[in-house]
Amino acid sequence: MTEPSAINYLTYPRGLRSWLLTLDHKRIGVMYLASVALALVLGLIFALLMRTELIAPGRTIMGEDTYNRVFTVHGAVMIFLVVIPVIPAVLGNFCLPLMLGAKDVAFPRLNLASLYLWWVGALFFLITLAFGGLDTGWTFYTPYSTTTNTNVLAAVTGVFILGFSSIFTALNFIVSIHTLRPPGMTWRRLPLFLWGLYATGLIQVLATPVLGVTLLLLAVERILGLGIFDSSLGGDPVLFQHFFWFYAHPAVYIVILPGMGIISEVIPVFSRKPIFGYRFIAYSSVAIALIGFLVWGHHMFVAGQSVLASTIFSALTFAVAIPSAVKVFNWLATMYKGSIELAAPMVYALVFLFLFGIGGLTGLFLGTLSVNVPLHNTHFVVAHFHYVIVGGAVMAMLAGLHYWWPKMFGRMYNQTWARLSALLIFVAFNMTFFPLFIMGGRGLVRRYYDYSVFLETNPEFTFYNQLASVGGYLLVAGFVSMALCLISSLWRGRPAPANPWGAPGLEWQSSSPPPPENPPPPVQVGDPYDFSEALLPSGT
Amino acid sequence: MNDTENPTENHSANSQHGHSPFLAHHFSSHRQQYEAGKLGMWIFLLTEILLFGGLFCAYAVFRANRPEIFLWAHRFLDKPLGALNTAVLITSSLTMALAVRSAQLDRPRRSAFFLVLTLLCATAFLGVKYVEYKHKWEDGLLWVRQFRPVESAAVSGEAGAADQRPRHAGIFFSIYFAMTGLHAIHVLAGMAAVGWVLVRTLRGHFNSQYFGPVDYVGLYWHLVDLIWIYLFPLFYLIH
Amino acid sequence: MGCISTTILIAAAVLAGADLQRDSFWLPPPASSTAPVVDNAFLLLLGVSAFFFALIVVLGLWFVVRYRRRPGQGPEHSPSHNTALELLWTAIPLAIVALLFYQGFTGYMELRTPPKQAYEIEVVARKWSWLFSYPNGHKDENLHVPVDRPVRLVMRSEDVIHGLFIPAMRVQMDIVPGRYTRTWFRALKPGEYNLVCSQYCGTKHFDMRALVIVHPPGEFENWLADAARAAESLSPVDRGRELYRINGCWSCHSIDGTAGTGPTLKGIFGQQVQFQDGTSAVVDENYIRESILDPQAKVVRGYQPVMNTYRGVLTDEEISALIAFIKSLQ
Amino acid sequence: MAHHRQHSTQTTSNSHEQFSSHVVPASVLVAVFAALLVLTFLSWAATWVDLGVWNLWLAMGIATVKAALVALYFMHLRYDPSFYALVLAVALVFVLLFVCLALLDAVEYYPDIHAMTQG
Repeated sequence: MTEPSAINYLTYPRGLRSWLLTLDHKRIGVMYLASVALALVLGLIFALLMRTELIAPGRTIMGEDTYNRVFTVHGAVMIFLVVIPVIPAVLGNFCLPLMLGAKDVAFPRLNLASLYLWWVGALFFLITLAFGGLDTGWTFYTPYSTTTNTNVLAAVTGVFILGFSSIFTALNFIVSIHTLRPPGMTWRRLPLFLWGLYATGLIQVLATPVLGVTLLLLAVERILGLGIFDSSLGGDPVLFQHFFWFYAHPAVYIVILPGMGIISEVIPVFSRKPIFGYRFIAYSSVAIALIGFLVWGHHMFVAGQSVLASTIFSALTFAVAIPSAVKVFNWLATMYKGSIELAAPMVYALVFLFLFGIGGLTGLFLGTLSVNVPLHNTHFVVAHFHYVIVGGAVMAMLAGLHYWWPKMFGRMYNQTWARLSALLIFVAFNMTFFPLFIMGGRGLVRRYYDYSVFLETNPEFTFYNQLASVGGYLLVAGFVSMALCLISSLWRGRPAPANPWGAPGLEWQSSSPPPPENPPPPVQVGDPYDFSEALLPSGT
Repeated sequence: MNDTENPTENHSANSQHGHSPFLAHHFSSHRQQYEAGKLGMWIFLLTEILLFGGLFCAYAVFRANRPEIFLWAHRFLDKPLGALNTAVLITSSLTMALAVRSAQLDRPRRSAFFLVLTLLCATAFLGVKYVEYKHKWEDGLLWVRQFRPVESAAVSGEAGAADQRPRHAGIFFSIYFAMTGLHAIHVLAGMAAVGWVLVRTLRGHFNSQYFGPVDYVGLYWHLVDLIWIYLFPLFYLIH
Repeated sequence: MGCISTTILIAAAVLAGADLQRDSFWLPPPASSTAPVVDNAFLLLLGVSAFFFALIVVLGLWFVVRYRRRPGQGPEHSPSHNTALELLWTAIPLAIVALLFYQGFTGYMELRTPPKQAYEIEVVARKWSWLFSYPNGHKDENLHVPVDRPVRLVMRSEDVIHGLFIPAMRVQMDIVPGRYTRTWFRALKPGEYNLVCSQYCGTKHFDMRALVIVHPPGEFENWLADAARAAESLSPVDRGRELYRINGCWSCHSIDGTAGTGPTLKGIFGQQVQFQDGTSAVVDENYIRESILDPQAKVVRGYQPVMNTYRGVLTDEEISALIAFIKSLQ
Repeated sequence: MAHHRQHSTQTTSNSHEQFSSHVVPASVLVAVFAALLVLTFLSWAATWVDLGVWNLWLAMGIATVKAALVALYFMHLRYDPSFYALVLAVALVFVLLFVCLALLDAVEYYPDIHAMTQG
């Protein structure tokens, strides 16, 4: 096994300047990885503070105003800085042109601008933290957000800028997939990860502008008293919720669709079998993206939304559950009669399958009109969306990161260590969030600094919270272990061959790491799920 | 559909222009670059439509629930000035389209002339807007928190307008300022973009093979016009 | 597979029909007439979810073990798609979710449609307390209801969005400023239940709690009459103390000297206080009256201008009683 | 960024292709302009007659005809690949869905707001 080729995109050209001014999608992806990882650390710190406060009833380490800021910042950082950009901006940027057989994305400068805007947005979050904090919850509901004296303006500016960052990435991906496909790369041969990114891009360009205008109106409301969302001036706070969720529900699909795309890449490769029902998986991504726009009202069943609208939204919510369910069956059918290797990416894919299964199924509870009534705004909701976002999207991200890591950095990581980290994450995650389902069902309201009120009827809540807090510490330990495993591979890892997993995708045809300039596409692009050529890894 | 075409198919390569400095390395042809840019612009326009869509939604909700506010308040808007501005913006759209046409036909000087005309129309539009905003300011016809109409604001011949003023009438002006204000910001951004392609036109960057930026800015400019085409009847022509 | 899921559905339905008065693991003991509607749907969902989750886990793990990679042995041949199968596993979930939707819809209609002859109680929510007004004019900080009689709540908020949530009754509805929202329930058993705020509303969101006190048959009317009479016969100081309690002044202003969101009322009368703008004044009758009616006019240094006006909420006579009460706190 | 200047053979051969874009005749542009001005006047004139609710729909109808003219001719959609028109249509459909669903709900719950502003 040879050392990674001396001239690759990481080593050439040299110097900080060449990184900061790069137009190379691979470098932008790597810089996004580092940036999002830092934001994740910030979000996890706030998560740990929150879990520590809840380890006992009453005051533990902070006052109630501090707690309100902590859960708000945790939510805002995790949603806007971490999970929305993580898969498209990191793995999408790195992989899309390589998988497509293109030299770069369609607009490389716009791509770099997207990263810079992310940094500026993150800076505004830091400004928010330093000057006044934020205590509105990540949902910014009016009139609380227009009357609180925390720094809503800085936070809103940050989110507004991050919206541009998100739109730029999405616009780039959509245009690249449309116009940069080499001969033979037909829509039917597009890898499913790219289908996922395409569907995600559609949501990002359609939904993010509405978030933009919502935040603009909120900001102007605070500065000038525009009154559109302020009932004392003749406005309508429920209208704000319509505006907000028109973005924020599709945003869940921004998070999960590219994750489903990754799973659709990983499962075939480690089962050595073509994906089962390619067409269904591809088209259902787009279907989820579009129908996903019509279900936002299920966040408002008890918010003062009319019965008529709630009924329509509930029916549409159930409709969007179907394509997700069928995808799960298709993944299982891909494994059936395969030749399954439990490498770390596949372990994460299984973790995804189990956790996302729970996340998806509990979504049915919340989409059911009558059952939603006592579950809304409780820890049941908190548990549900963590199962979807962490158990779904973040686990898919980790599957993808472990899958493409050798390509990105030219090193193999320690498989045993990586698999044990995955196992720890799986166990700790369930320990943290499953008790929340039980407490939520029994009435524990979310965003509660202190649960003493419930202890009279539910003395077991203290134990559940302790379980969740210890689980939270273990979960962070799992993330740290996972990260150490990957990072240590950069120095100690075995050099990666071009195609360590024996995958048929185009991205595996270049050396690991790829050269600065992407290799030209092959004369004839083949089926991305064709395992007939016995592409077993040469050196493993 | 252009996307099913094969963009890199070999065309007869008779090199009379040599390699253009404006063909980015990752595109294989001017056509591919042009089409990528154009699709990118259209998707950007889509985001603009959704951005304004939020405000149209607010308009629809308040107009449906509080029609009396709109009936009462629209009389304070100046119909002739609104119509004049509509005409000015339509004219600017025409000159923009002609500028694109001239660029496509390798006539940079004429293209620059039309771009200058477009800028002049845009300035005129903002000038009229300024006059309108100034009147509103003086009459206290502002967004709801600052809504303090002065007595003389009652339209002549519509005596008693102040007495019949519906509750929260200022919400009309909130929406009016939000929508026309956001539109005016887009006019300003459009002027900057037109100015940018004007400079590049004068530097001789564009020709029949490479005129994408003029075309894209043109599309943006027409969208700004298109939104105004709806704003005019929605605010000025309420009956 | 179709027949398996049908079996599970039937089993879940049987389970759902079981005695729901018991304390179940997942939900608090039901205490209202509509609770079983919710709980049945919940248990049905639980059955369906458990089945599908088990299916995913069992198949996933079984395939991983059964088809694990063995040296020199590739994957077995199997089709890469099967339209009939894919349609089948689209149709089955579709049928199931259609059933779930219907179940949820009928239940929701029941939860949202109060019976015509319901007893009406007005609810006011504000940071961070509740006020319940009864038809005879009596106001209370707890929700007293008669057992076995539908009670309709007509709710409004004085500041931000709050949420009225009674877990045991399976009742939850947001209270949005600028409009009324409504909900209803019929309590089945006398006793005390938690009523909490479910929509995040700031500092004391977690502490915005009231009790639902369900009175045994016939006792509610007596309680109401007594409570109203008692309020009338109080001395000004006691009347002020009562108003202090039911209007939720206590959630920000203590009477024991500890500082809260607002200054304590203990010993404040006659004191010199510093304001945010640097001026100062002695707390007298006029200042207290102004602070209740126009709280933002003079804010004591070190506190945020977050109090709402009580103009239109408290009468002149009530404000005088409050002043008398504050005077007494020396 | 020296490597950015390098080109594969395939790229070099293709970059010299000529591509001809469709040019809209000036007469068409001027005719569309004239039509837009006439329609603007028409929509103003329509406010002189009382058509009840139809005034609004007439104004919207005229605006839509004007918008269509701008999109088809000034924005080239008539001559371009239909995919761009699809992008525009998708944008409009989603705005419409947003407006309609939010409106449907707001009109439904409005009586609860009305009851309070009156009371």
